[in-house]
Amino acid sequence: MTAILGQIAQIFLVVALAPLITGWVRLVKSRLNGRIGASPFQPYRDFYRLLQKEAVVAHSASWVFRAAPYVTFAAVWLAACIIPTFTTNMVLAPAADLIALVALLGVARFWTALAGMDVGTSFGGLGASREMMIASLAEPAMLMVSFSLSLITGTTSPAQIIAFVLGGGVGIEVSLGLALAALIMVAIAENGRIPIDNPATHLELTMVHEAMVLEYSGRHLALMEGAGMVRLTLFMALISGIFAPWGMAQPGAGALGVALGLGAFLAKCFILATALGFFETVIAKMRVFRYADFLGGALLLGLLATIFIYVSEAV
Amino acid sequence: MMGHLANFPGADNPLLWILGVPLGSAGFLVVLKEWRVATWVNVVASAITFASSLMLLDHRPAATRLLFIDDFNVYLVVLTSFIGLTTAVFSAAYIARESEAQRLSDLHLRFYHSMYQAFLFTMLLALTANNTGVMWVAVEAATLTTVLMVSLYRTREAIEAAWKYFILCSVGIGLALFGTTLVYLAAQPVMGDGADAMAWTLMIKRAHAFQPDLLNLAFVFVLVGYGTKVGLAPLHSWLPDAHAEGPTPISAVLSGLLLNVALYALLRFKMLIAANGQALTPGPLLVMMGLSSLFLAAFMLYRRGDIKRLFAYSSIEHMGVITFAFGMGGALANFAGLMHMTMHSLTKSAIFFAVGIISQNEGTKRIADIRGLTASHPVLGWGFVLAVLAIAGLPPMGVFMSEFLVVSSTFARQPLLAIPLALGLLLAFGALVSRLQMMAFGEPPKVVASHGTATTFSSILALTPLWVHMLLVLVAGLYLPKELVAWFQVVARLLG
Amino acid sequence: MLIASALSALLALAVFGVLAGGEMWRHRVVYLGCAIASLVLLAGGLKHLGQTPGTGPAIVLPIGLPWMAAHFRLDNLSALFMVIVNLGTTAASVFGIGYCDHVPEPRRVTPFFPLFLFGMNAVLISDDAFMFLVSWEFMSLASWLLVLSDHRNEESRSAAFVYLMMATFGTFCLLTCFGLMAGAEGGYSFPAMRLHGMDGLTSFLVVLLALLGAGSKAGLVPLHAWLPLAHPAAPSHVSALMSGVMTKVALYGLIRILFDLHGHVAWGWGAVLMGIGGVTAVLGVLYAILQDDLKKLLAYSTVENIGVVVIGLGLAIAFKDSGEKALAALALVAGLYHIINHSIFKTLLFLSAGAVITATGERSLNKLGGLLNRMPWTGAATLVGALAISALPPLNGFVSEWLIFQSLFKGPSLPHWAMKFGVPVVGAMLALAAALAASCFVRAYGIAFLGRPRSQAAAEAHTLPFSMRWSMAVLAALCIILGAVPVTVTDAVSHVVQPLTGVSFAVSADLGWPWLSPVSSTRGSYSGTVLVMTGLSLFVICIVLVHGFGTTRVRRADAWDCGHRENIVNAQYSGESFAQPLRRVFCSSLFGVKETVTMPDPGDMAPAKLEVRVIDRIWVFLYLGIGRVVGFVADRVNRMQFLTVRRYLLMMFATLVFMLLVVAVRQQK
Amino acid sequence: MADISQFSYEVAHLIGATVLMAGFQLLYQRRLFAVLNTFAFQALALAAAAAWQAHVQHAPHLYITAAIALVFKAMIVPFALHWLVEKLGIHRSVETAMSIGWTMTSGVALVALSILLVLPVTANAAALTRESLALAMSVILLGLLMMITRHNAVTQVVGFMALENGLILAAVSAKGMPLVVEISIAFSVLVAMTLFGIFFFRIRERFETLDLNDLETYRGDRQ
Repeated sequence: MTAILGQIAQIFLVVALAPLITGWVRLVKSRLNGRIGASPFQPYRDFYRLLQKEAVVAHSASWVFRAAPYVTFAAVWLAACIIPTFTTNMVLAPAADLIALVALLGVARFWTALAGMDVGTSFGGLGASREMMIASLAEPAMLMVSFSLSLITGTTSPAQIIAFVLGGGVGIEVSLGLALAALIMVAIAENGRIPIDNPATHLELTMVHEAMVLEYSGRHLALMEGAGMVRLTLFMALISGIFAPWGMAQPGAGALGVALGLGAFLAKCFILATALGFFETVIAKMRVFRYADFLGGALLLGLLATIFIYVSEAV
Repeated sequence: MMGHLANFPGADNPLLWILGVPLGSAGFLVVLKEWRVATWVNVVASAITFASSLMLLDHRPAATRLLFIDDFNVYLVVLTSFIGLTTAVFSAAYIARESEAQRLSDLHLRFYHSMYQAFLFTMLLALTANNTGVMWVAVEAATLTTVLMVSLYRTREAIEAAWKYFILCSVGIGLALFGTTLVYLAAQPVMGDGADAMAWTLMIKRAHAFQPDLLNLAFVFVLVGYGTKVGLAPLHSWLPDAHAEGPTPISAVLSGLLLNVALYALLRFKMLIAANGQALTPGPLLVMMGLSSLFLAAFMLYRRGDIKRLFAYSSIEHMGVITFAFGMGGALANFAGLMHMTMHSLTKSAIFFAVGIISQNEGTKRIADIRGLTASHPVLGWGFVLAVLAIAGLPPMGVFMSEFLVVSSTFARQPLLAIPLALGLLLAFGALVSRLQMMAFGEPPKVVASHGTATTFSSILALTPLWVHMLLVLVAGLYLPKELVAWFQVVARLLG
Repeated sequence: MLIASALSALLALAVFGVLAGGEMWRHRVVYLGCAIASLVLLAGGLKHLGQTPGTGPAIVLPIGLPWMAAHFRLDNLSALFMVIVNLGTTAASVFGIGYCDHVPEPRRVTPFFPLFLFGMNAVLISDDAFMFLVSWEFMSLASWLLVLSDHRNEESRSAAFVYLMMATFGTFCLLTCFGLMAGAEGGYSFPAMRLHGMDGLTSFLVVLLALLGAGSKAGLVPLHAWLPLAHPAAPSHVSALMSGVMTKVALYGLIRILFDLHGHVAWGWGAVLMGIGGVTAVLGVLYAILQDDLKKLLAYSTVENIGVVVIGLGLAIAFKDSGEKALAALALVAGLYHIINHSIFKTLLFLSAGAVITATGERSLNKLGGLLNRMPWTGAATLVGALAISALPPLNGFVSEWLIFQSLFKGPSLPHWAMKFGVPVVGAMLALAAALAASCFVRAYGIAFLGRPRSQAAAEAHTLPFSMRWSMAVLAALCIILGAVPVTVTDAVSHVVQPLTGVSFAVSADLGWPWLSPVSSTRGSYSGTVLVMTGLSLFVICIVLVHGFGTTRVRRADAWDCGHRENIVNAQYSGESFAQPLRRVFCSSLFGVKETVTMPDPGDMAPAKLEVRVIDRIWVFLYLGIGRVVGFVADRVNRMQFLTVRRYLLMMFATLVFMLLVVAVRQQK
Repeated sequence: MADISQFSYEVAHLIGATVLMAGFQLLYQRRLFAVLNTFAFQALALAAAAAWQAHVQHAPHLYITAAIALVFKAMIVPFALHWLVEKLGIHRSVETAMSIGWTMTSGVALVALSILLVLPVTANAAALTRESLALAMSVILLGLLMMITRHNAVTQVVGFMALENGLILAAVSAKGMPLVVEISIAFSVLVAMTLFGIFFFRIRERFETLDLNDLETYRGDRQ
């Protein structure tokens, strides 16, 4: 019963929290750039505004274009449901593991890319093409991270991994560090952050994700942007959950434990979002064809992480 | 000497009919002037011969010093007379169209029909002879009759081919005679003087006492001698040209019958060696020649521009495979060899039937000029496709079964020999299929050479033997009669 | 027996197909008959699958090798493949009812189609080596003729030639492989082979030859070259079968030999198989990304998927040899599941390619576009297929990839260091292939079905007969069902796996229906069923929330396109431009990709041209290389045709003297 | 075999050796007519060998063989070839493909090979047979050698006939070999001759020359 409640709370928590995190990142960046910046709650207002506007759809667009925002958002949301944020006691936790998580994000990307191509403009195709190229390296890197985590913890389920780490099963290992590095690189690519992509750009040379959603407006745009925000939250939950699971409520924890978990999660998100804002300010965006080096590096780090396990084991 | 006459079969003996009818009709056809009648006399005589050969299946006459029937030659006699019959039918259609095209004079045709029957006679005599000498005479006579038929068209190419054929085969047959003499010399101390020492049935029983060294020597000469006739590389040179330049029915019987008969002679000698037990095993020599034939033919196939030479080389290839199989020996490989002999005869003659019609229809033997047969002549074209696929060794046709047995049994025993075998087969397969695709598929030429005067009757007549053969090959690939299998197995044991 | 009568019906249909002549309705009847026969066979397979594991009834027919007759038997493995095969054939036959008058020469297709079905089914039920090979080659033969149906096209002919050569090469390999297992005495029946012991070298050769033989048919790199040539050349419903089904029959042969007849394959071969599988998967999908021809793209994607399956099989071998029976079973279940899935979505995609070709007459991606608006049925079904083949949840493709990943993740528990280090590498390759597959199908679907039409033909695409649409719809539904309720399938497959790995294993053992929980519940689990239900609810919630809080108004307008507002259709991304980043990243050295840009002179109004040339190095070096060697030798040998009689006599003389010398030498011993 | 004396062996060997010597001489000749004459001489020696065997073995049918050899091979064939050469105006010197010296050396090697092969194998066969066999095989191989070292068609035919002489020598030496063989040999030689005649006739008709190099310009299947 608590598992069901926990799950429902989780489902709505991620959606509710996501705009705030994005707003906070923006605020941090503005401040670091010397601007005052908008309130961290500005994204909520934007959503409301977008929802009120009519959606403009190109003549040449098919139903895929109109369905894509909903599918994308639902897929990211579903993925977010299975990453423990404040408790590992969730009814849906066994329904999907890290591999499925990667694939669910893949679903979102697939639809977004299709939507980008649907209108038949050159920008849409450009975005889709680049996005798929990035994904074709980021996904394997992510899977290699899952591989090394599964080797260390004996499971691919995020809830179980966290439980394992909390149980003190892991010390500080080289491969864990490598996996963390790879995961962060993947997270940057998946969320379209600098240096891979700039969420604020509309310059054709540099656009990736934005190019795909260029034609969207109104509620469609809201959903697409919302999906991006949820995805960011998801990755923060994942990184913090696996590598810093402290405070997370375990099955059997009382109301206090849950409250503690919630607080810990908010704190971790706050720290990560601040770090992200800082990081994005000090770094420059890459050229498109350097992505391969960056993500190939992530893939190799993931691979190294798996292999380093034997080193640790053998000694 | 005169005593041999007592060995001649009586009227109730099918052998009398089998040998007498072709011989008699050969004589009769020489004097028969009207070629249209002659074609039918030819068919009828062949039919009678075939019918009498079927009687052999029912009961076999006792062996005499001169003639005999056993498990080995019984099926070959039936096969020979059967292909003799189908080829005669095909020849009736073929000749009708040839003489419409005025390529042969009446005199030539008289000669042709007579020689056809004479050739059948020599083939059947060589198969049924219980005397190494008689067999040799028969094979030599077969050479002579076919030389005449190869040169029938009197073209420059035909005469050159016949000349080559004659010279090479005469030398070969001479060497075979020497081998025969050596075998007699080996047998004579054991069997005593005279015909006993040349009779297969008697020799095989006491072969273990023969001089092994002499048998070794004899086998080399027999192998080179009869091997020339079989067309084993590098003794094969006469074969492609002789096949290519003669009338197509003759190509069919050359490939379908003559090669078999020469191989039969070779195998009889191998049986003696196997029965002797102390002689050097001829296996390695046979395997070597088999492989060389296979590879030579396989590569040659890639550069052939003439459709009849193409299939002549394919005959060399298959003779190579068969020789290889017998060289490997053992129950499976020998069985496969015998099976392959049969299937190759039926299929290759069918192919030549098709080739004959094709070259008459298109007015050319050049592969490059033949296109889209399945589109322009569906019945002929698909028959041709089927036949070539069968000879290339695709199931469910019979050749596949024998290739399956040869390759798989060889691989289990001598992997190093099976690899070249499989490679050679694959090479040859590639060449045949690429040519087949060229000829049978694609856009047919717009203007088909005008042979449109041929009646529907004669075209049906020409196609029937092709399809009958293919039907047999198809059935045999899946089902062999028990008797045939039993014979094959007995012979396979004897071959060692 | 139902199965036997269905098979004979297929043969009869072939005869009827020959006699069909020019009347289209007769052709349709043949296809209808094929569909019914396939359904019967499908039912037969399913019925047997439902039974407990064990050997099915044997049938002996007095044909084939005379002294041992032909043995046929339906065991669990063949029943599973019979289901796989006949799912595809049923769909293709139904598709054929409507499609048969769109092929170039129906009379060259209809008679061979039932024969092809017959051949594939016969391979599955053969219980001796001879019948197996006869059926195997018969299947090749029938499909060769089908490839040749468009025989007036030079490309089809050369494709058919390469195909038949490769098929025969494979047959020879299998033939020698069976020969080794049968031994010199010729124990060609499968039960005899299972008992026949093998020494080390024989065992090595058997596996090698099986791999070459079945691998050449399945399309493992570097034996894949025929596949993208031949599959597209055939009429689409045949391509669907060749790609979706026939390659599975090849894998059946591989599984039959490696897991059943041989039975004790060393783990090293598992490693080799995994390596080949990984390379095949990555190369296959990279090739696919570079293709412009829709059917070629699909054919290369088949190569990729075969690679994925082979990774699973290799892993199963390694586990089995190391005594990890349950994990072997898991890997094998994963492989088999992927086989099932691929047969469904690849058939679907080829059928839809056929539909596109029928509707537009074009198969080049750059001539298509916007088809989803013109062909909503086909477009929707293809979308499902594309999602499934990209291994996206909750569709079936994901389930099998998930299972393969799960078993791969257990790979490092193998005791061999080669495997400990190799498995992660293979895992990376598999992951890469999966991700690239998604790119590949975004590209294919996006360009063909979305955007604006790139040619008149695409703009005027017409609708299709209902039989074609229905066959695609059913396959698409299967993709969804097999993804949503995977446990039902894995349980059935584990019956099949049990005799092969010697352990009774259910993937769902730990958590029960509908959870896939290999090994244990804490190992990581997946439930398509739960995921679908949750996903759907979230989708609905999403719609309700959005529409509840906001407006539902929609306005149609011109595309914004950053304000460019130009209406040039060709300014859309094309196949080449979409592939450009991937081409640059992955392919430039691997495939010798050459891009040449021709810029017009200043002032010249001519458009700039970009030419992309892709070289298949394997084709150039291996296949053309062999061709050149053969040609060279043939030229040399050919000189022997033009000698004088004297030289021929010399050859004879030399042979004689040589043999006499041999005898002389051997006598001295 | 008690009645076969040492003397009869020696005579048989002597005659056999003469046939072989003639075979060598054939290789040595440079002029066409000399070749024909030598061939006639070889046939004569063969006739003598056959007659001697008939006497020794008490096999009267061998006299027929001897007669055939004498009349047909030693007389008719050489004359006929003589006539042909004159009639057709064939170049009268022998064109060799291999120098005479090498040919002779190879010939000697072949004889050595024959002896090597035959002598051990017939150790317990009749001595008469044994040595004749070695001689016969040598003659056969020399005939073949001649065929492959000469360009001219006439010399090739002579080489072939020499080869047949060797065959007959072997056949007559085989004790008690039935008549069938002799008849067949005679028969085949006869037919061979007619065939050759026909060929010569046609070849003359079409190619104007008997040099085989000209004959084989076509050689089939040039592409």
